[in-house]
Amino acid sequence: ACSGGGNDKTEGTKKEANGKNPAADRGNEIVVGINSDPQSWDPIDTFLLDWSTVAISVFEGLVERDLDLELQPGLAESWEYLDDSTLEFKLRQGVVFHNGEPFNAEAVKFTFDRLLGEEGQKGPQYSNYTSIDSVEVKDEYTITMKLNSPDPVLLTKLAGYGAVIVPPGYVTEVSDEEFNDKPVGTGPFKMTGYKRDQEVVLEKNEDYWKEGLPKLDKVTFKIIPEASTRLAELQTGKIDIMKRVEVAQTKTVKDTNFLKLEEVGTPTVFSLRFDTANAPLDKKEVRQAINYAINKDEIIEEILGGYGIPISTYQSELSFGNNPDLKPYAYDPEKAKEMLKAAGVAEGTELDVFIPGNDGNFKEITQAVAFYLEEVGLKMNINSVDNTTLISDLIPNGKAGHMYRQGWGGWTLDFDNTAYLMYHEGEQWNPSFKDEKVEELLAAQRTTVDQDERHKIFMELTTLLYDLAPEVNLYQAVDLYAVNERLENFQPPHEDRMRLEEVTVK
Amino acid sequence: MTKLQIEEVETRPEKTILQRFFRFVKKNPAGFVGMILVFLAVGSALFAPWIVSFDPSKASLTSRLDPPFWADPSGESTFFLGADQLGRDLFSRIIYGARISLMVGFFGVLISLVIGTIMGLISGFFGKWLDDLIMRVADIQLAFPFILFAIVIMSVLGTGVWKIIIILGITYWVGFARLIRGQVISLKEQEFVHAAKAIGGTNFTIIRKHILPNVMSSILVLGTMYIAEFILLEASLTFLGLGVDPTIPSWGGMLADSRNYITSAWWTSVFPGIAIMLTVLGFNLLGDWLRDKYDPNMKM
Amino acid sequence: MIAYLTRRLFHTVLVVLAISVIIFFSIRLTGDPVSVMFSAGEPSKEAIAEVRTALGLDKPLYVQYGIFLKGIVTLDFGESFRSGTPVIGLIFERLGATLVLALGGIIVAVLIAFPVGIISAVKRGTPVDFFGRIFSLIGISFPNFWLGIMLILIFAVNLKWLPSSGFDGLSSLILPSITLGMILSGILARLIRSSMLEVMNQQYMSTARSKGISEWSVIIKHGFRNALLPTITFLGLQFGSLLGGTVIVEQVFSWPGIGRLIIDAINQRDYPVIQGGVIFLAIIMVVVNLIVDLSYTLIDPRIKAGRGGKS
Amino acid sequence: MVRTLMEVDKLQVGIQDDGIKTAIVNGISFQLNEGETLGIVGESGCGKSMTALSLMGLLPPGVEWQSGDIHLNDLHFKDFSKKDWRKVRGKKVSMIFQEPMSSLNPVYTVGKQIIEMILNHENIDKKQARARALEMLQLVGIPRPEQVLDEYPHQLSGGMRQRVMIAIAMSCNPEILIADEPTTALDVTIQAQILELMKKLQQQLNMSIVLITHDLGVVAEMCDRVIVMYAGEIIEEAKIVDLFDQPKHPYTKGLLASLPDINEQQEYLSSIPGMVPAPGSMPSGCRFAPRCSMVHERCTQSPPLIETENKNKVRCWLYDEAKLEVMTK
Amino acid sequence: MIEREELLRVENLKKYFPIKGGVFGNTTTQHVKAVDGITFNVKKGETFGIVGESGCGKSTAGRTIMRMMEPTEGKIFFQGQDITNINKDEMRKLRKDIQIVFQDPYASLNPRMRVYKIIEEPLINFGITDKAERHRRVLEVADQVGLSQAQLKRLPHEFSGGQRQRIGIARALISKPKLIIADEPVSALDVSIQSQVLNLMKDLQKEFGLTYIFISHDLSVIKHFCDRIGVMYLGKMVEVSEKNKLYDDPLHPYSKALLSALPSPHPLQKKERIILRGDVPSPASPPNGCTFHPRCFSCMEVCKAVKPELQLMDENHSVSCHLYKTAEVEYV
Ligand SMILES: Nc1ncnc2c1ncn2[C@@H]1O[C@H](COP(=O)(O)OP(=O)(O)OP(=O)(O)O)[C@@H](O)[C@H]1O
Ligand SMILES: Nc1ncnc2c1ncn2[C@@H]1O[C@H](COP(=O)(O)OP(=O)(O)OP(=O)(O)O)[C@@H](O)[C@H]1O
Ligand SMILES: [Mg+2]
Ligand SMILES: [Mg+2]
Ligand code: NI
Repeated sequence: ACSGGGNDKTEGTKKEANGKNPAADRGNEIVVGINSDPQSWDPIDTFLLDWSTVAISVFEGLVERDLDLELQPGLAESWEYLDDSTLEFKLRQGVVFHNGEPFNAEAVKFTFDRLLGEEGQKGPQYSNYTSIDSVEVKDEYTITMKLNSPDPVLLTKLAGYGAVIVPPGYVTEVSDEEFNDKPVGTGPFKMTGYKRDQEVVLEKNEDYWKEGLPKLDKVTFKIIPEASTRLAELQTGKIDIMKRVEVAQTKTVKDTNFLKLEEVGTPTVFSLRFDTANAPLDKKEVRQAINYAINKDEIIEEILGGYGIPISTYQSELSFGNNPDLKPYAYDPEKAKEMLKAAGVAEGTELDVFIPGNDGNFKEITQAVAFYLEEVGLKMNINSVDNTTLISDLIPNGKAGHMYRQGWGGWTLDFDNTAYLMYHEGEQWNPSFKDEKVEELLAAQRTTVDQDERHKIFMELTTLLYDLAPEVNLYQAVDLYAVNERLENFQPPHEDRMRLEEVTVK
Repeated sequence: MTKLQIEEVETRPEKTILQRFFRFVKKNPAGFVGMILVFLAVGSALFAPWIVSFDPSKASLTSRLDPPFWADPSGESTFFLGADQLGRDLFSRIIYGARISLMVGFFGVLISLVIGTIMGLISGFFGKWLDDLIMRVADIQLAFPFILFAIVIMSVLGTGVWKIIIILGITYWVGFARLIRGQVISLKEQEFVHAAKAIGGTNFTIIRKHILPNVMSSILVLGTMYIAEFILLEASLTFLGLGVDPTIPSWGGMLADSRNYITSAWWTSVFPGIAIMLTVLGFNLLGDWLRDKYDPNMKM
Repeated sequence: MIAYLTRRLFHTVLVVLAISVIIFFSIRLTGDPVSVMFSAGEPSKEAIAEVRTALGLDKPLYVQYGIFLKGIVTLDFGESFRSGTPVIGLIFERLGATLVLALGGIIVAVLIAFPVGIISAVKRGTPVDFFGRIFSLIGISFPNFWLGIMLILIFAVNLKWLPSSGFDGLSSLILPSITLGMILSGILARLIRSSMLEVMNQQYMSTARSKGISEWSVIIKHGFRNALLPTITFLGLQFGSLLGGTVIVEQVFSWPGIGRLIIDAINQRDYPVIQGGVIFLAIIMVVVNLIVDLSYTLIDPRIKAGRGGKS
Repeated sequence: MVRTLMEVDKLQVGIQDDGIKTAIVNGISFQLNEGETLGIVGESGCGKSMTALSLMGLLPPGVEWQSGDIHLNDLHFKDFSKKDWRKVRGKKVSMIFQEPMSSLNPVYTVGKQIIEMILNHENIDKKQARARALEMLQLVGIPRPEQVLDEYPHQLSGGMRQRVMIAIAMSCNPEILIADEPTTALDVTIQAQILELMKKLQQQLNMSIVLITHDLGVVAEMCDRVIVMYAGEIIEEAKIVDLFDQPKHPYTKGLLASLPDINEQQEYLSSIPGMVPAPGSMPSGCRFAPRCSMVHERCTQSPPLIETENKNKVRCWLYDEAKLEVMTK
Repeated sequence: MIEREELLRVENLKKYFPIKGGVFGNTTTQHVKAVDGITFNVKKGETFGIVGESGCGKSTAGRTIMRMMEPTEGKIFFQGQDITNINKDEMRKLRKDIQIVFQDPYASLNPRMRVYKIIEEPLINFGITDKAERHRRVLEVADQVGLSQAQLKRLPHEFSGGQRQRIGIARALISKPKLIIADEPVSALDVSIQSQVLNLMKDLQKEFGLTYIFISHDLSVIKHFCDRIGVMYLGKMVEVSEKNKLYDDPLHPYSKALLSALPSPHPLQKKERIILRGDVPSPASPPNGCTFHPRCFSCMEVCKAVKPELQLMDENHSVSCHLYKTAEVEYV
């Protein structure tokens, strides 16, 4: 597994000796506490990580990513490029949907027709798959996928949310609406109950194609938005796994004898991005100076309790295109001061920062950043605003001040996703950054499927971006899960997709 | 027969200020407690720099979440009430926090009071379609979700303490308007208002000289209670992520931001909680006392 | 009566219409639902445009508003952008939970406030009054989220008496009801106290005493009965706004109420749900107001014109 | 020989503030005989209502019974517990209040309020109580009593309400009826009706009435004996005819003189200058002295209640035997 | 008797209040006929008394005359000028000449205004901007009504009822009005205080030649104070007469009952009472015919159906009753 990176500030935690495990007699079923309800289970409607937490147990795609993010055959046993724009898949045989419908080439074709058709266009998934022109049935268990342009990350995308296979008979029979609430897939668990904003009940799929799996009889996901409440539920044994443990809560988890803390690095990275249209941030030197001024290690160490990983560019170490040779800007306030002075930035220059008000952790981080910047003579005004307004209005329209928080995962685990969206001129989340060379490299990596070639381009691109410093890259997020000791074989997922088929209870 | 001047004697001797004060305390212990609490809060806000020696925004990540010195077994902590999640002195933040909290309370109430009073006076005094109109606007205001209203205003005007004050002020005028409207409706039928008309007073003079002074006490009462409510609302807004700039110490912000530390570093939320509680309690008790004082039924 | 109802109905229509306009345009000022949908995706400008078309957001505003208006009349607010479910269904799903919580809160408030308010008034100026009032004020002295979390820590985590969240069974209702009820009870107790004080000064109280009936009988039968009227008005109005949801309590206790539905919708800029929810609530508020007004005049045998200015 | 029904003995009622006692009713004593109507007159604020309320044990909060006693037959009100009071109220002593508009509870029907009283004191069931209530309404001359029984107070006129109050007060055959300004709020013609009714009922049921008023006309009409109160004290007590024919106290004289006389044309009315002193600031000595036209040295001391002819009493030095000496000096 | 100049004339004055009917008080189904067609005149320097039971419309009449309420019908002439329809601002200025003293000395003074301000206010309203001038006149009028300078600094609640009524009178007097409508100015006062206030008003009348409309329900006070008297019953004038005539020989049965209901001033002077039956009917649904007929002791058949008109019996005495209907009476 990949590294988490946390370490304990309070080593040698004392656990309550007499704490009895309150969940001990729940039997062969578990309860998971998650923080939000995606509202719709239809894969083409969603882009929420929380969807995948549950839906990974219900749906499967042709290709899947295992817990270590390696691409694996899923419902397709194998695939090959017939040419640059044709891909052929051999499908797994003997798989049935939860409702008894057989899985076959028709189902795959139906799935993609739906995704790329009228219904799919209403949702956000459609745009990820526009490089697919059509899907054709070759025989019952073979399909070919025609592409209208080469797509180097297509296979990764096929492991994405929108490309999971849905049962054609069921979907046509029940309306689209009902499918939202009562999804049917081929996964290890079938959904037998869903109360919106309360709970989702999954039961073992007896006919699952992986031998002997799943091990659990039943999994219930409870939706508990408030972290404190989630922790309370965990402490009282009402849930076995708690998603999204806050750093502040880790001590309590570690102090409770029947709980263990699991940490895992995620693809999501957090940055304070610069709006380069605003002076003095139009100067590369100023941006670099700010990078030097901030002690990212201390932030990770102190505020995140060590649960964060330093990054050098706007991507995680999990991402294809990450450049391990680049080291994060060092903490050097003296140098920062000099550079600012050289760039003619006056002492006490004010910078507006926009952050979402509902992210408690980041609020603390921003305050620390403000503190560091003050040391080099910059004054930061922190505006905490409604998150939705920030991402859907302020950032796209360049109204987010000098700097704003952005977290980004790059769901394809390929730097293309991040880099293109963030640095290509005119993209939604790139209000002002523009660099000819960057544009060139971005275009170049999209025209080839040769991964080595692309890797080279990315190395060049990252070096360039590192120097241009369009943001302060703060850290790669580490997800924290708290788990009841009675669970075995639970491995925290890198990207929220909680795989539960191997999990057993003591 | 001799005319005799008989003196009217005061059987009750004149009281000194101190005696009067003790009498007040004895008769209104709740009001007195309220006053003390409000004085404390207002005092902290006004004299914060003289009360504390620490800089409330001085962060020091190494002393992050240090417990209060008297509760620190290792004896390293130097903080009176401990340090917060950025290693800032909790005590000085609480003292300075009184500023934002009271500012939100005071100015928020001022805005809603002014709007509400004007609306209530117009609505109650002139009645008819104006009344209908204003009361319908009030209905609209009430039916419109507060949070949504806050988000709309903030996305149009931006964020900050003053925006919060404006939002609270605009939302809560309805309370004042309704209260005052009701009172004006009954005041308007009072003989002295008729009298004011009979001696040739215009509507404006009647409202200004005769109506307004007589609703002032209720306004004051509701005002003190709203101050308390606004202090809490600022906390709730922060909880929902719509609060003030996190570097500025505010009780609501401290409480909302420290809620995850309740079990691991209790002082971060307990002390701001107590500060809010005492102040809110103080304003409420003060309001209650004013209400009793001004309630005409309580007069002997 | 008929004329009155027609007038009220007319006002209701006006209020709903005004709210529909405000809500419609103001949410469109605060960001864009499609960008939010793509917040973790690959939002090319074309893709966004396509989704916008699919959702009908490319139509001219007045057309969109017309559709919304028609929806109000037919009680069909369209489908949620996010879940694709009809909005009205989403609302009705929550109605039960919201009603239960509102009722629970009111019951707790009544249980606390009635005795405290009455005793405070009867024992005005005594230590009983003092502590009674402080007790009733405690509920409104804490931010509600803090109160909720504290209750969870005490009663769920430490004492393990009650569940900390969820919506199943009576036991899960207790803590959120207490949180809500504590807040309400502060205001309610104060209201009862002052209306009781007012009533206690009335001549008919002396009349009742002069009959030689017991003091408590005088206080409850004659005093409280009269003090109840403003109390009921208040509770009615409060019930109306409780239905609007108490977002924070719902969030802390994972309660599937309407408040959370709307706040989630607001966060996602799910226009149909926001619009539908707010209009639905507005209608409920107005209807509850109407019922309160009606019941007030019915409960009070003195049918006085021009009454009810006080709320 | 007339039987004395009730005796008030040096009753002092007042307020206490910061340990300082202030008397509102200052040591008054009088007797009430069987079947008689005793009037209490005096200016507003002189303590008439407080006296009446003490007889019922209904002093308002803050006002306390400071000393003295009241005897009713062999009962001593002074050491009554709450429970003892409840047995007396309504059964032995009943009261009608000044304000007919607000004396009845607006949320209960008239019938319910009468029945409540009856059930409380008599050992009968609801049906009988209702019949009794109906009887009472007939007795006080309410038209269509069956309906009125189920009506709410606000549906009745002031005169009818006052009759209902009388019906309530009389429903348990009390020995004493205290009427605190029963007609002040009513019109002349209605007042005449109510006074007539009270007289009739008194004869039928043989009760004693304590009638409190500031209207000397009403007193002349109704009473056998009158007590004149001034600033918490009794200043004169007299048979009715004596009071009107030979008022003794300067205050009583002034009071009678300031009434406009319907039979005579006067240019100006005579009036008593000044006003009643407040309970907190009583003049030392005679309390009327500051307003009195006959004031002299002696008045700096409090005059005692001096008995004159016909067992009448007056509190004025002018009627003291020793007076002449002082004046001649 | 000297023939005096007419100051005020009221013709067929009506004031109806809509009743908020229905359960919820908002549908106008009926009207309270508070004042239902009254006619009388007031001469300069005299005191015209209006007497009647509570709710018969006395105050409403008084207030309608000075247009504090708009009349429903009828005409009001003041000094020969028709003031029924002059606009609000002109009327406001005219109030300088017509003033009112209210019944309730407790409610008619703003509890939060100092006495000086209360008395001064009319001057400000009527446009006297010179502060010194105002000061002089306030002191002058305060002296006239017997308020000391020190008392002017106090608030109304620090005064007794009689003193408050003086404040009210001072306020009415300061604009030097020609007509003062005194709406039960002594009803709330004790007998001994009542005589103080009545004497004061009489003094002022002599000094300034004031004209009063004196409203009261107390017949002995009215008799003492007034020159001519109108008896009102349920919104109508049932009898208008010179004082002595009315008291010596009341014509209308209601006037008779009213006079007999007066408690006798002496215990031995028991007199024959006319006890009326029943209660005052509601002015919202007055009985048909003569409105007094249900309570009348000499009710005739005609009274139940036909409304009597006010007819002149002799000079200075008119009555509205079928008992006196003769062929030769002329209608007013
Ligand atoms: N609750 C009270 N507390 C203190 N003082 C009171 C209280 N009630 C009345 N008083 C005072 O007691 C005195 C006597 O009042 P009381 O009501 O007996 O007068 P009254 O003679 O009945 O007058 P009225 O004719 O106005 O009814 C008054 O001066 C009054 O101010
Ligand atoms: N503003 C009003 N709206 C409705 N009805 C009114 C209004 N003012 C007075 N009335 C009604 O008009 C009638 C006459 O009232 P008015 O006050 O003139 O009587 P009054 O003779 O002055 O009685 P009182 O002696 O009690 O002062 C009453 O029935 C009253 O209820
Ligand atoms: Mg009294
Ligand atoms: Mg009147
Ligand atoms: Ni790994």
